[in-house]
Amino acid sequence: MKAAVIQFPGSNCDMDMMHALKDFKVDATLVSHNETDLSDYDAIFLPGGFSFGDYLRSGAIARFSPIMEAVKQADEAGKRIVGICNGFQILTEAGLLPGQLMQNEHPGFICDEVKMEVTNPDTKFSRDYQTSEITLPVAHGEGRYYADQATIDSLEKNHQIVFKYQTNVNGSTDDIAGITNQKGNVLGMMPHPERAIEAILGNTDGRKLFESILDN
Amino acid sequence: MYFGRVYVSYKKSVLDPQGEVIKSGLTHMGFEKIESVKQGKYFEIKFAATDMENAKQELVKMIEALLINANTETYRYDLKELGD
Amino acid sequence: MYFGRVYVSYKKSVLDPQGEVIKSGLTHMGFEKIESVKQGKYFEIKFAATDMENAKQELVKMIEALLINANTETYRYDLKELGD
Amino acid sequence: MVKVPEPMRNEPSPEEIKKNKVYLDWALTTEEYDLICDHLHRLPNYTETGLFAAMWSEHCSYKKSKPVLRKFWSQNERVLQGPGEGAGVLDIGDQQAVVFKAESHNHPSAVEPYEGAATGVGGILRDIFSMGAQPIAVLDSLRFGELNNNDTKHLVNGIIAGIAGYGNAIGIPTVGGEIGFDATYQGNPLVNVMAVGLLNQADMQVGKAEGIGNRVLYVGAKTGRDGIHGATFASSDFDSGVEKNRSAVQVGDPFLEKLVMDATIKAIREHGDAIVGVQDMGAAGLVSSSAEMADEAGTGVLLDLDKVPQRETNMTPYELMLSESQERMLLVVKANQVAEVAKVFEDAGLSAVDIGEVTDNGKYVLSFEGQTVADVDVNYLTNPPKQVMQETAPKRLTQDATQQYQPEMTNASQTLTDLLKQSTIASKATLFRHFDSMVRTNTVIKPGGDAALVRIKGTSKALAMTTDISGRYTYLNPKIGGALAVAEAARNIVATGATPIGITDCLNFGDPDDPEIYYELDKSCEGINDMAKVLNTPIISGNVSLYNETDGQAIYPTPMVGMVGLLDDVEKATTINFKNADDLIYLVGEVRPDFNGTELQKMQTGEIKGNLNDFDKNIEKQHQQLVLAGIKQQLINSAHDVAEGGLGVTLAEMTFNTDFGANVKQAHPVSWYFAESPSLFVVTVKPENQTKFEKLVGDQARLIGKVTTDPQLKLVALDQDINVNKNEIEKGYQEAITWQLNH
Ligand SMILES: Nc1ncnc2c1ncn2[C@@H]1O[C@H](COP(=O)(O)OP(=O)(O)O)[C@@H](O)[C@H]1O
Ligand SMILES: [Mg+2]
Repeated sequence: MKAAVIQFPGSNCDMDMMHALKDFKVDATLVSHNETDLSDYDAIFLPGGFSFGDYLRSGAIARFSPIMEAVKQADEAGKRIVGICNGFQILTEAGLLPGQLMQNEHPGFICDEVKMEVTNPDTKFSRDYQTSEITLPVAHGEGRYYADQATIDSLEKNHQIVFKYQTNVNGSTDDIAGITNQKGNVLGMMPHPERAIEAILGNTDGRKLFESILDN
Repeated sequence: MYFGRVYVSYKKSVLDPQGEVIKSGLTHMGFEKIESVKQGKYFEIKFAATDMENAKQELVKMIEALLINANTETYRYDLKELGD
Repeated sequence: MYFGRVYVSYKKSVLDPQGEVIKSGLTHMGFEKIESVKQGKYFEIKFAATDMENAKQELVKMIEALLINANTETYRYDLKELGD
Repeated sequence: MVKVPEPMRNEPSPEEIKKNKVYLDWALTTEEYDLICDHLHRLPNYTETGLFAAMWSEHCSYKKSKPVLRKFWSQNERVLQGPGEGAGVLDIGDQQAVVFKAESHNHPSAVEPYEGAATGVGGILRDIFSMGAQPIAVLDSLRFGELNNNDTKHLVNGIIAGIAGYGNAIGIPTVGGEIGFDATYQGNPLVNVMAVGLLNQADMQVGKAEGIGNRVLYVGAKTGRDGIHGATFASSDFDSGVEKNRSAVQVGDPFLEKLVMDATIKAIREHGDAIVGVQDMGAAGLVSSSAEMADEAGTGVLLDLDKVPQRETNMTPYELMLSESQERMLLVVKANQVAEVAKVFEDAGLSAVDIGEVTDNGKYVLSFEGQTVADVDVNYLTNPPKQVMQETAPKRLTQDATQQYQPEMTNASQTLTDLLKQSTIASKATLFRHFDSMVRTNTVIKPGGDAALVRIKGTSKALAMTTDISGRYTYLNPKIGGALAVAEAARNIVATGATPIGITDCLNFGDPDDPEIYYELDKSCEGINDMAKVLNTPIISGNVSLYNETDGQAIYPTPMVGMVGLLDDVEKATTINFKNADDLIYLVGEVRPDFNGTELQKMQTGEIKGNLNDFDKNIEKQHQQLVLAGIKQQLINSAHDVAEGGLGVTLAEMTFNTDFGANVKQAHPVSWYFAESPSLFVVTVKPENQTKFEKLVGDQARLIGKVTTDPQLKLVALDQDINVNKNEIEKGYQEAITWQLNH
């Protein structure tokens, strides 16, 4: 599998994502936000960080980067697209995923390990999870998932909610931590699976996510 | 040159945690008669346009394209022409 | 009930990194005639007061005590009485 | 008669400066001003007077602290760069080096907590990457007044948010630090930030303006009127309520700094041959960075101020030179390679502007709108006259150390429960939870351990790092207290399994012109130095923050020690928590009745009093080496040093975040569980390793108890036992800070 990790100005988990993908022997390349072509890649990763400083709203300015047209085309082609943290924020701002990530219910950045539930173990991103309870790191100040009730209902109905917090650390609607689009090829999640793949760092619950993606 | 002032606030149904924090801060400080506090964003934009009508259109475009997220936010603005 | 709207912006010589980034964002999007963008804060406060004069005093007190950072920010406000 | 450039029209003339003593407002003394006039054989103009005021400030020149700093030991086999540069550099093998330094942002944070702390992080990171190193971690050492005060709460919230706001956004993990509370810091909070970087030795840069004709490149943010005279501002006492200090606050932009950081490191890695010198613009921005680089190389420099990127209109040379706008760097680049270096920055959307050149005449010359607005000797500008400082021992130091505080022990279980809720001891997790401690995916031991541990990708190695302050001890005895700060830092490093390799420091003191304060400064540094030599941890960088006084009242003499350690095999790292039931608990070293300056004395009497018992530095070192050996041989599976709150608190903390309790027995009075004696560790050992471990340690460690499945902490003593439910005390420990912040 050939993967692209998009680098926006202010991305800061780009190298962490590269490190994780390499750990899974993925042929991964850093791609600048100024590029316009992603046709060479099978999967696209939008990493965490503070693109454009997260000024205005997180993800708001990044979504106008030249690369985002190519990301849309990748979506139309049904390629797997994964947005982690800031990547999730960009995907919602760009309309590739419904809803919006807003300031945490108790304002302030939180960095912690949080218990969550794999609510849909049948997606391209979660199918290798054997247990439904996992723990993943979170690190964000604007992670409160918000959407209107109709959207939430349709997410539920279509089984688009992949992860839910067991302890709702940021006040997300319906405890939502990660969702897919309706087609199931785009994933956005606030927790950081790329921080949870090595025993030496104390958590390996992110591994199954990468294994699911690789498992064709 | 035109000068636009844009006021962005959350839609009514959207939780504004910062507003809540400020309200409780003010209440703690002894301002007890507060019913509600909402925090929004405020922008001042100076830009060139051919005339007032054009300036208005440009400003609204900027607002709707970037400054707000229509899912959760609404806006007002005022606009005036600046002397040279 | 009184309704105050408070507009807070950076003092002139204080760096506004957000405004700079928004400006360059808008410019990249094709809005090329922008001279400057400043981002500030906007508050809507509903509160009770005995009369307009008292409301004004209270609002200014709230602003100066909590809403602004006097080191870096200035403000304007408008205030009106709400019908019941 | 030359025409005065428009922006300078209202500046006082040289004569007016002399007559009205304008320089006094900038903290330049009349004697210093007169010396400058003599040296120049004329009166300095407004710009020049400003340059001298800034460069001769304590903050830039260390003129008052230098006699003390000069005594620091800073050489051993690892040192590649000692004090005098952006940061110190130590060899860690494999052609790699660790780079670190600490910096204080006390005064700016007192005035403007969020931005003060944020720009403190930004500033220390620039020191690290100006050396060519990739920053890998930030630590913060904070001191506040008592937490029951509303101003303190405001400062705590603002400062924590500021550190988080900058560090999280730029993507360097904040992995450790410490936070303490004492009334002495009420008007003068301390914000000391340490940053650590990793360097390929081939990329090492220094701040030197060498090579006549080479160009001076300005990179990063535009210059505005931020923090004009921040440097001299940081060197004068606070009068509470003086509003005019307020204009000196700068706003940070971590987004821009990330771009500057990445581009600077890239330029150094890819065009190292073209880059002669790199320096960040910190205190007294443009003048300090350019003059210091020229002085370092023995050259002169000519700057064309019209080329300096400006954020505001009508800025004067004075403002341009002294502005402390953040996120700016100065590079000296070979004349024929400017374009290739500039391109790296341009590709990142930044501008790199050629603003001047290196000259051979040793002069510092500024041109502005076609005129020369300053012309002084570089060497004179950067080297203020030597100062002779007076020192006298404060009276309180003459007390006899054998007079130790006698604690009250009516209910020792309650005492332990209460101690764990003291703001200085209680868990700071609700505060450091705001810091991204994991970004870059290297953090093996996160905040909450004795020291943080950050692995180095591509090797089996890891770096341990910690900051420690022993303000109460240095107050009671500067020399012993200084040594204790180093010893404690080293114990924290050792508890993770790493070997201490070097030190940075921040010296936070009052007004150095007070002979008693100078004495405290001198003696604390002596203590730091003595201990550093014994531990083979050279002092390779640091920072001085003087005038920490409010209304004439100085803070405790408070040196902060930042230490880095090296662990060869990251798999062998240890942490503080108990690992298995039935593991054997050993105490390395012996408890003494040391009660002066303890958390117990503070809690029971509300104050700190008496003198300190001395300690044997060689025994300290032996104990550390024993623990290291035990960890290396994998005999020790958890380790924790004994610090604030004594053995009782140490044992309690080892049960936290586990399901275990402990049974411990000591043949001493119960109060000794709260003595803060030096050179102690608690370690645990699996029963099957008992013989091996005891052979290793001989009589330097004693079996004192056992880890239990029962979540109960039982500490037996001669006169009274402590018996508490560990879940209950843990709850108090975890929740105390949140509770105090909200009440
Ligand atoms: N207390 C100290 N101990 C050791 N070195 C120090 C101390 N204070 C300052 N230094 C060294 O003096 C030099 C100048 O420090 P500083 O002015 O803080 O640097 P910068 O202006 O780059 O922030 C640095 O190399 C620093 O490491
Ligand atoms: Mg420096």
